[in-house]
Amino acid sequence: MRTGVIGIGHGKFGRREVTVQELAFEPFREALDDCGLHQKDLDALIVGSSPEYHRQRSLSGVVAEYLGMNPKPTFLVEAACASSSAALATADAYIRAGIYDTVAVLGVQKMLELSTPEILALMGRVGDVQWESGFGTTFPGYYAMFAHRHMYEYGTTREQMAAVAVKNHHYGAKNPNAMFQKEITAEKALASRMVASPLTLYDCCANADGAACMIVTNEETAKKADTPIWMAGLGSATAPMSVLRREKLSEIPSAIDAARNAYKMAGIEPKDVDVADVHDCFTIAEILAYEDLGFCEKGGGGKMIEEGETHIGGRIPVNVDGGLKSKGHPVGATGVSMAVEAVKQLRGEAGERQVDGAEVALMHNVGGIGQYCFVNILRR
Amino acid sequence: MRTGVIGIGHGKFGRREVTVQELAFEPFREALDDCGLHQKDLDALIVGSSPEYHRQRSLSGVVAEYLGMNPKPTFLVEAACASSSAALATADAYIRAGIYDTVAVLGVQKMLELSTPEILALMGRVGDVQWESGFGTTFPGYYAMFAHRHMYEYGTTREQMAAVAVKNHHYGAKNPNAMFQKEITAEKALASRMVASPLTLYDCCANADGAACMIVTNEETAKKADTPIWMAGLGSATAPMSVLRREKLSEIPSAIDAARNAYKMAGIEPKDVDVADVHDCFTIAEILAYEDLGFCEKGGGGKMIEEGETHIGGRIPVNVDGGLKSKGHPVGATGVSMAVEAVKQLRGEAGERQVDGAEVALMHNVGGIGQYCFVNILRR
Amino acid sequence: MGKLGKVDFVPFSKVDGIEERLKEGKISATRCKKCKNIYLPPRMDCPECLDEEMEWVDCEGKGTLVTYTTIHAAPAGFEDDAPYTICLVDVEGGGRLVGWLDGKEEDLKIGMGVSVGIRDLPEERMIYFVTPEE
Amino acid sequence: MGKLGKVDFVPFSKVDGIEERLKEGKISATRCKKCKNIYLPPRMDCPECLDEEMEWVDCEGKGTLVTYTTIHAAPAGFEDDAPYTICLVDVEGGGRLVGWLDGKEEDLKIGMGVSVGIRDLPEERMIYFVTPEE
Ligand SMILES: [Zn+2]
Ligand SMILES: [Zn+2]
Repeated sequence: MRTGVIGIGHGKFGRREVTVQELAFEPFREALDDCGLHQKDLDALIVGSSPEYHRQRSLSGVVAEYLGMNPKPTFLVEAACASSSAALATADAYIRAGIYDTVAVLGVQKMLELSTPEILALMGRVGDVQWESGFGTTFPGYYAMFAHRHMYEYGTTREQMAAVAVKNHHYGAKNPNAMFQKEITAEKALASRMVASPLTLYDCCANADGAACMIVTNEETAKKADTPIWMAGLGSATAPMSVLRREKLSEIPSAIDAARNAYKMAGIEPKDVDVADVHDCFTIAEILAYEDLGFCEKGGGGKMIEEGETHIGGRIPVNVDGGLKSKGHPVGATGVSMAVEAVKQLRGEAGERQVDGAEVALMHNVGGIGQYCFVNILRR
Repeated sequence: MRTGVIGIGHGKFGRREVTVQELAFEPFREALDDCGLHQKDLDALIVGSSPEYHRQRSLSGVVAEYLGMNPKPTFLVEAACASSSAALATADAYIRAGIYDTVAVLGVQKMLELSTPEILALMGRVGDVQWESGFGTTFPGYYAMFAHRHMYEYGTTREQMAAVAVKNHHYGAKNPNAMFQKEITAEKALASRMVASPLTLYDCCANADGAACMIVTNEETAKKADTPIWMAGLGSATAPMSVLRREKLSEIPSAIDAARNAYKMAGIEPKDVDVADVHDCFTIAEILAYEDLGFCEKGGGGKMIEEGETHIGGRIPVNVDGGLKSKGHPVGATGVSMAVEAVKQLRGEAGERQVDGAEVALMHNVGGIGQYCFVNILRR
Repeated sequence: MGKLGKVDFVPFSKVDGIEERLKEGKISATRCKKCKNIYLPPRMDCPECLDEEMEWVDCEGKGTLVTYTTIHAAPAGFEDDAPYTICLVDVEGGGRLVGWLDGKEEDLKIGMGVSVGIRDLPEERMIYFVTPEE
Repeated sequence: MGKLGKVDFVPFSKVDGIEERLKEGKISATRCKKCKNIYLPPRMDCPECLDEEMEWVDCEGKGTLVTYTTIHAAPAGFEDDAPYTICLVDVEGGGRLVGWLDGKEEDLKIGMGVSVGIRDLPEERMIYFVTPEE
């Protein structure tokens, strides 16, 4: 019993002057249109989001109402930046268990309705609040520490990191849903202001409002669709939240474990992946992802971007939708956004960003600083 | 393929001077002890909680680390006050899909680490923040409006509501995990200060810190346990979050729908229920529950409590663990707390609160003001 | 957002046209141009036909009291207002709104006719007020 | 909680004994009496044996620099401190801690020996400080 994706929708990421439920409506409508279904054809709505950013409490109830989903069941799934990948995996479980036939999975996040002081206060609580946050750790700060460690162990350079930003903005310029649709140069990236050494502004993704939606269904129903896309491998794992309890800081251990599980379930190896979306919340994160996913050997990530292996035409094109780096990172929407892009690639509908003949797509969605990772493999 | 409960743990509810992860550890340890398992025997941890109350962001990652669950998968499920019932239903789905064999479901909430202004601000955002909260609506205020409507339609009285409080404190006095272990009188309840008319202080449950845990597993593994308890019926549904969009205000429509689904799946009728835990966040809520669950006819809830039908020895004993009213209501912990009590009843381990020969137990867990309801039926 | 209510939690919404209408004293709903469904509270996306072609319609400000409560334990921002009485009103012409009572709780009877008006609050905010009819 | 760090997010914890030890200048871990595992950061529940019999042990304050970063974009409460350098240190005797650098980022080399001390901050708070060794 396989789960299939039959409908996709993706809103514009960026600063959006709408409520969170209005934001959700856009890709939901698009996804229903895409598969010709109506709310009555859906058995449940599963929302992936990080509730801390919303003034509206208990989001999925409000969103279900606004989308016209009552009295169908709903709940919210949260795993920080990987919330909607967790929601997608959960929808797959409900469908494979035969509890629901067809489920709407919605990733949504309204980040820019909080005031700057509210956002700064939230940012201050990104790590382990008992033992780390009191020292002024930040989200970029954690990845900066991973970067320093990776530079120390493998000689990775700031120029290699900048090359990730340049690549992702290059493709993002072709993605109308991206927050930043413009190319950047390595010079500009390297010269941008320091955020947390060695990471500068252009090494970091931006907060954004955004939503993406996906209609998933059981094998029987999916087979009736024109081009069903199959959820072939789903892997997930955790690592200690606290960097004080992680053995290695030059990798995301949960990504290694999640990838192993996903490859095993899909019955493939890293080399079989035709196109991938990886969690480039910071440029170093994409380099870690190459290694953690087995796209190259340990320490080879810097060289892999340098040699163009992850550009279109390279060995494994990565983040050719622009990545978090140019799309923006609306925390809870990111996982489904990755999956929507993967479906477009597998359907051959990715336009200028299309990887010819893509049959197998991989999404790598890291929650927080690696306390969660979800790796999902889709195939045509 | 049925899912079975093999291990249970329940911490002390109330004001607890510990962190949220320390709070979680207590029932987790107890549940593992209860079934003789170790973390390595578990495939995943699913946490039910309402994140707004915690300073620690992305709770399930931190809790997974503290419980020694890395690298096993984890995520958080949220449906307001029904979060951990949603988590339990989700664990059932993962197990029935064959994705996981054995899962720890943890309901946990640390409510009392916020300052009073922080809690008051949170309380102000309990409804639809766009159209209702700006008018100063509160959680008791919503149920107060349901109460006034129920009084108008069916002649329900404040004395009948007080009788719910008296009953639940009577049984709560025998529950060592309850926040308030003492009896109250109807006179005292009726004379307590007004919170939102017609509800007084004793009509309302109290915020509490608390955690409860449950180990659930597949049929094959559960059969090896001494007294496996089976998840026989799981129903869930939604209703508009906004009271401005609900047709009737003298019922919780999501509860009616969720109960129908749960009875159907379990193949039973309301009269087959031997013992029930219902969501008495306010006394009127228990009266609504009797009707919504079909324990009595529409409008008959007031009479049902008055005539002692829901006391031990009555037709369907309800909240003989003390209910939210005397246990306290640690939002995310409440659903699993109900389930743990149900398992104790079905195992015959409920001590002074035991309903003789209980074979079928029902839990009714409402999220928020009814935007969600989960009804789960367990049997021996 | 629309300056409606004493405290503002939602800085942006597609329903931002309501602010201007409130200033003109109008109690406004939206109507889907396609399916003609009326929405009060107003919304700009129709959940029936999934369309976003909406138009404003005004209500008379007459209605029926659905239920009410007097809040004694107030949330943040309302400490100085308590006790205040919240009324839910089914408005003639469709939809429901929440307003504050102008009068005494004792005079309320569920099902009675009420009229709804708009009053100014400090800081340019506005609120619906509900007055029992004779 | 234990007054450790510049900002306090956790008012209660079973590890409250750490406050007193910090005042005495001690860098403290906990050890499970049963399995002898050492925990730094300290904790009072052992995830290995699920036991809660823990005892305090003190560390020498010597360690190795694991990694570091200098924070320029500071979160709430740290605006006046930026830029400040955060160091992760593997402490001799087990465990790891986060501390602020006393010195220049340029002088840091991952893998170098460091010593860790405790300094007072305003409002009776305390913080670990990390000094590179010769
Ligand atoms: Zn319409
Ligand atoms: Zn131990």
